Amino acid sequence: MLRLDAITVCYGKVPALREVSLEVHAGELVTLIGANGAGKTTTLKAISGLLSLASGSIEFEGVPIANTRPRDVLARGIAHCPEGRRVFPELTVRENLAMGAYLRRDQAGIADDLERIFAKLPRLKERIGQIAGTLSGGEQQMLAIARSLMSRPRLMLFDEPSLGLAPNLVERVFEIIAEIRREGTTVLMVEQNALAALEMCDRAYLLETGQMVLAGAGRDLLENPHMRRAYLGG
Amino acid sequence: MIKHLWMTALAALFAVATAQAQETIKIGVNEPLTGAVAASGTYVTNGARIGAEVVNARGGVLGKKIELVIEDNKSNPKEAVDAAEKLILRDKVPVMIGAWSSTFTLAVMPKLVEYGVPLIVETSSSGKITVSGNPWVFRISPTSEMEAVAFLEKLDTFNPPIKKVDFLSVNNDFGRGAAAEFAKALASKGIKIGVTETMTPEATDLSAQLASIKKSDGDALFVTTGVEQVTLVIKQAAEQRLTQRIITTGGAFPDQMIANAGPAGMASYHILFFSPWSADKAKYPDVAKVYVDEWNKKKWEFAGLTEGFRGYDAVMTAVEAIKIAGKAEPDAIRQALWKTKLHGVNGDIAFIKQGPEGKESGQSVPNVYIVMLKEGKVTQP
Amino acid sequence: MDQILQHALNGVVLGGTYALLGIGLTLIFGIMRVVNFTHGELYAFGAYLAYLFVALLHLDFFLSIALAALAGFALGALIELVLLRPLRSNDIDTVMLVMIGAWIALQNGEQFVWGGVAKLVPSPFAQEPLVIGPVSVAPLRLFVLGATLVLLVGFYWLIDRTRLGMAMRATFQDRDTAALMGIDVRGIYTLTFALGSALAAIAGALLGPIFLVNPTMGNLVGLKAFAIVILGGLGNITGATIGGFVLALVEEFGAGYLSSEYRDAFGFLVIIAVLALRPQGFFARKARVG
Amino acid sequence: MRARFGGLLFLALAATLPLWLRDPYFVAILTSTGIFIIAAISLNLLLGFTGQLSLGHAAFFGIGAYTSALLSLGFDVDIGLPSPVVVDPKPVWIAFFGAVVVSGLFGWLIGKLAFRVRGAYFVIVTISFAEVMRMVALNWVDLTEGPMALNNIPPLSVLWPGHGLTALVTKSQQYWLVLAVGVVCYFLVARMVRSRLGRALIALRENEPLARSVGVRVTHYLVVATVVSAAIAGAAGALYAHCVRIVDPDVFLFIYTVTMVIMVVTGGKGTLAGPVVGGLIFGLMPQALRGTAPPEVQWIIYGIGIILIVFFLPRGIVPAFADLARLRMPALRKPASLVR
Repeated sequence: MLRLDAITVCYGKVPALREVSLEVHAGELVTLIGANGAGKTTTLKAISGLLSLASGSIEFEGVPIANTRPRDVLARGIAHCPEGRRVFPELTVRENLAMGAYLRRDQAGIADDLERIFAKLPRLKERIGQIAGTLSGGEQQMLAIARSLMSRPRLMLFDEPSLGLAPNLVERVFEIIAEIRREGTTVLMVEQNALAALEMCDRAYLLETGQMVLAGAGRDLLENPHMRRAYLGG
Repeated sequence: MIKHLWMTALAALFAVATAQAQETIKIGVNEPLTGAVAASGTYVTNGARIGAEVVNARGGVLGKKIELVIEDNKSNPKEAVDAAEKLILRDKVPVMIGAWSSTFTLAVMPKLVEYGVPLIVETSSSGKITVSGNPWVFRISPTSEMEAVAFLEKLDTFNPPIKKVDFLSVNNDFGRGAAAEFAKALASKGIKIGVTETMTPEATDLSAQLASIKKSDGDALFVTTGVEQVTLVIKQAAEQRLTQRIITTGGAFPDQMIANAGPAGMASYHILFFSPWSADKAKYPDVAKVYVDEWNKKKWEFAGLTEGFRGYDAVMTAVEAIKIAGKAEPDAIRQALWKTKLHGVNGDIAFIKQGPEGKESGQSVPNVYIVMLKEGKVTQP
Repeated sequence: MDQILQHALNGVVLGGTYALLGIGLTLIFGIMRVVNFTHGELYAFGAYLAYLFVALLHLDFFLSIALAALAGFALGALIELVLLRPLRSNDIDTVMLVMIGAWIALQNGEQFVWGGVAKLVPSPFAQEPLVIGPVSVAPLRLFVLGATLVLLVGFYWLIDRTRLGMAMRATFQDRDTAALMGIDVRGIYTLTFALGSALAAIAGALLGPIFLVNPTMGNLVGLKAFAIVILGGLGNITGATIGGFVLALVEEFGAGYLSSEYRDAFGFLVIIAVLALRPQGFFARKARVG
Repeated sequence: MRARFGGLLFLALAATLPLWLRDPYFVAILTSTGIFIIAAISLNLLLGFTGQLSLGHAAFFGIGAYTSALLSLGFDVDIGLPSPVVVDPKPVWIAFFGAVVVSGLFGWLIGKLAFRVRGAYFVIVTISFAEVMRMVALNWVDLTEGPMALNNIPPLSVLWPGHGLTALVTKSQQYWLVLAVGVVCYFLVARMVRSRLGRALIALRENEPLARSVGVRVTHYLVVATVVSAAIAGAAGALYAHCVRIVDPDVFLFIYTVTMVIMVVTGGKGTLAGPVVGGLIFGLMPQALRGTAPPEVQWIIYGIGIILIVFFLPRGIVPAFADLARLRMPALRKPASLVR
């Protein structure tokens, strides 16, 4: 479905990613793990068009999408739920959700999706008129996820969805992501919480200082000695 | 690399300054052609252009044609100094005309002494210009004091008579000077002085000043500023139902009000140094006619005539002095200016001595006209 | 008392147009982070177009104002596309310098086309002032006040209630995330600049007939628009609206009761005071659009 | 090494210029350009090395001009004290240094006030400050003569062996004076930039939070830089007062600040040579354009010139040429001394 072939991304003259390749098949839940600054977020930004490539190619369903604008990537069916609960703090919950469906014109479909999301996340419905910046951290993360879903993506990119959340909320977020995947949306997730991510994913990739060092099924990586030593606390 | 740029800059400058053969007599013109007071400076420059054309059509002076070297002082005193230095050092003009505003003229004056070149001052009204002991300055425009004194003779044209006056002035030499001199002159005739308000030259909304003036029980308001603000004052005074008669000083005339008249019954009075509506009533109508005809031939704005004559008269004065001097050299022209007497558009031009002895400046005593503007019509009462 | 009412009325009429100018600038400032030195020139541009349409082409007065606004929109879009879009990745000073260059070129372009002589835009309204109790006001000024109020309400509606307004607010708050939502951020920039320019042009077209039109008319107005933006807080539209009225009233009463000479200084003194006491502006909860 | 040689050659050329270039007009415009180059050097200290864009720099220039003019002319002003403040005319050099000190004090004041805000707010505070100064100069007529301007300001003088105290009135004398002050300011800024203070300033420009976290006293350093910058601008203003010999409120005009900013940014902000190169170009360009086109067209060319330089050399002329030189001459990979 998604295929990154030896992509290199630079900030100024400094390469942040060097020849990274990665693949996500339809229906999979793939995670990308690595330490702070390893290039995980950069990878997602390159996919969604926020960053341009120095070299390499990205294909989505056989169509090259590297170096296109974010709105075109989104229009093809890739939604990117950014790191750090980036809701629009001064818009209401309703407006935030509407922003998620910005490219869609089918009012009826939007209304249906809104109902389904509210069924899943009733808290958001209660706070529909509230300014997003006044929501709690967990609620903001739910809103950010819900907002991404509003574009009806076929592939969802999650960037550190558990970052800064209380443990019970982390669990809830992962549940929701698993549910999204069960309902047929392919997921590529970046996580620092390697243990949880590896447990829930089909396949995983490990990034270190801008380079792909390991790839394999989640279970296999859990057993990998380097992985255990460096990321799973022995 | 730096050297390279340096040389390029030098080359550019030399290219511009290709010296011309000495077959013409140059007169420097230092006027604001861009910036805040560009409009008036352009009028005066146009008047000077006509003057040069008229002189050249009559065969020039000393057998040579006149050439105006026109420099823009960008409505800024520092640029006025730069322009003067350029005219003196680069173009080697033996006499200059300028520099419109008193501030620009005052800025240029030390340079006259430094290089020894006479300046014919065509517009500036500050008293300081001719009393500071600068023997290179010859002014054909009136000081505010002269204008005020001349105005006193026209007092009976106002009916009912003026009993108490208020002032609204632009807060520079021109405005403040006029307010002070008119107050002094009018007080000497027993007329009472009410409020004095000022405004910055760039101010457009004068409602606050007018509201304060409205409180006064004066029967005439003297307004001294450029033509644009004069127009604004008259329009806004009508809006606020000011009861005072408006009298403007300094030669500004709101020509835009002719096509776009104010409310019915409203009249304003304007002290002018030349009235193109009644050129036949000028002191030397034949002189005025030549100037007006040439101006109209060029299809320039009629309104510009009220200021353009300054440039015309200044060029004529310079030419007359060159003729008397018999040569186009600065000091000879300076000495000749003291002997110069001619009929100008405004009236007689001849210089009297002002300022400290031994270093006197020249000052001509110009004529003053009053016109009335009412419902888009101009009359000379 | 009469005086107070008269000053207040004058201040409110002027304040409306200040608000239009301030909103346009704060929008550009807030969304694009561009210190826009051409704002005052767009104001002069609008005024000159009003003169062109009304006095030279004898078009309908109201139509002329609308056309001036449209032309301002187009010129703004052009400036954005030609000058700002290619410089998107440069720092604020570099972009600012380009805007200064554009400002100088535009202002002198106006003088080149129109000459330095001020123009008067004729208005279809009666010259006789309306007298309402103790105060008097020209019908033209009342029209200007009405028009600015309608524009202000319309603008609030645009920002608050429309999809486009929402996209603009979203872009202001988080550019990257807005892009991820499918917003054409570059398009929003062009539109923002064009819209802000249109507001400046319409302010010029409305004030042109009240005052006079000349090439340097934009200078002081441009500086005042900055003052209003700071007073209201960066990117804060409500702040800019209130700031516009506050500045006009401060000037009007300051000139009326303290010193008319310092009229134009009051605004700047207020800014220094505001920034000394409350660096984020009077009305800013947080910098925001909307 | 080579750049240093270029610098020396430039200096030698500049110092001997009135001797071999017998064109007093050109010397005159170089003098007035030189004054603005000094002001641009001072602005560069703030804009280039701390990244703070002061758009009110003409205020310090104007304060310097007025202070020096007023001290050398003397004044008598009533400020509501029991007796009016009377200052007798002071020798010109005392007036000159007085101007430097007073401008520096204002720099301290503005630094303290304005560095509570950054970025766009700082820009506006500085613009407002200059406008207020202009209004004060315009309206405090008792002190400043308002729009009537202070004139007949005495020229600066030097103690010339054998001649006693000599007033510097000729074009060449003024040129050398400006050049001398300019060179002193240039090396002062160069020394500052290479000192501990300079490194702190650059750290600050590059990454303020980081600089803060490693203990750089941010506000303190910014204020010091502003004081020095304002003092140099004040010196330029004082030179202006004694060379042009008239000071009016227009010295506070925004266009003067703009001129300085243009000189710095087009030349290359944050480089020592930048303001000099940018200053020469944009100081001489208006003079070179004189007479080539109608005045407003000259301005249009000037405006478009700024835009083109920014478009094609966004970092400024000096860095662009330095890159070029390094590309051509691999031996010069190390930053050239004049440029860094």
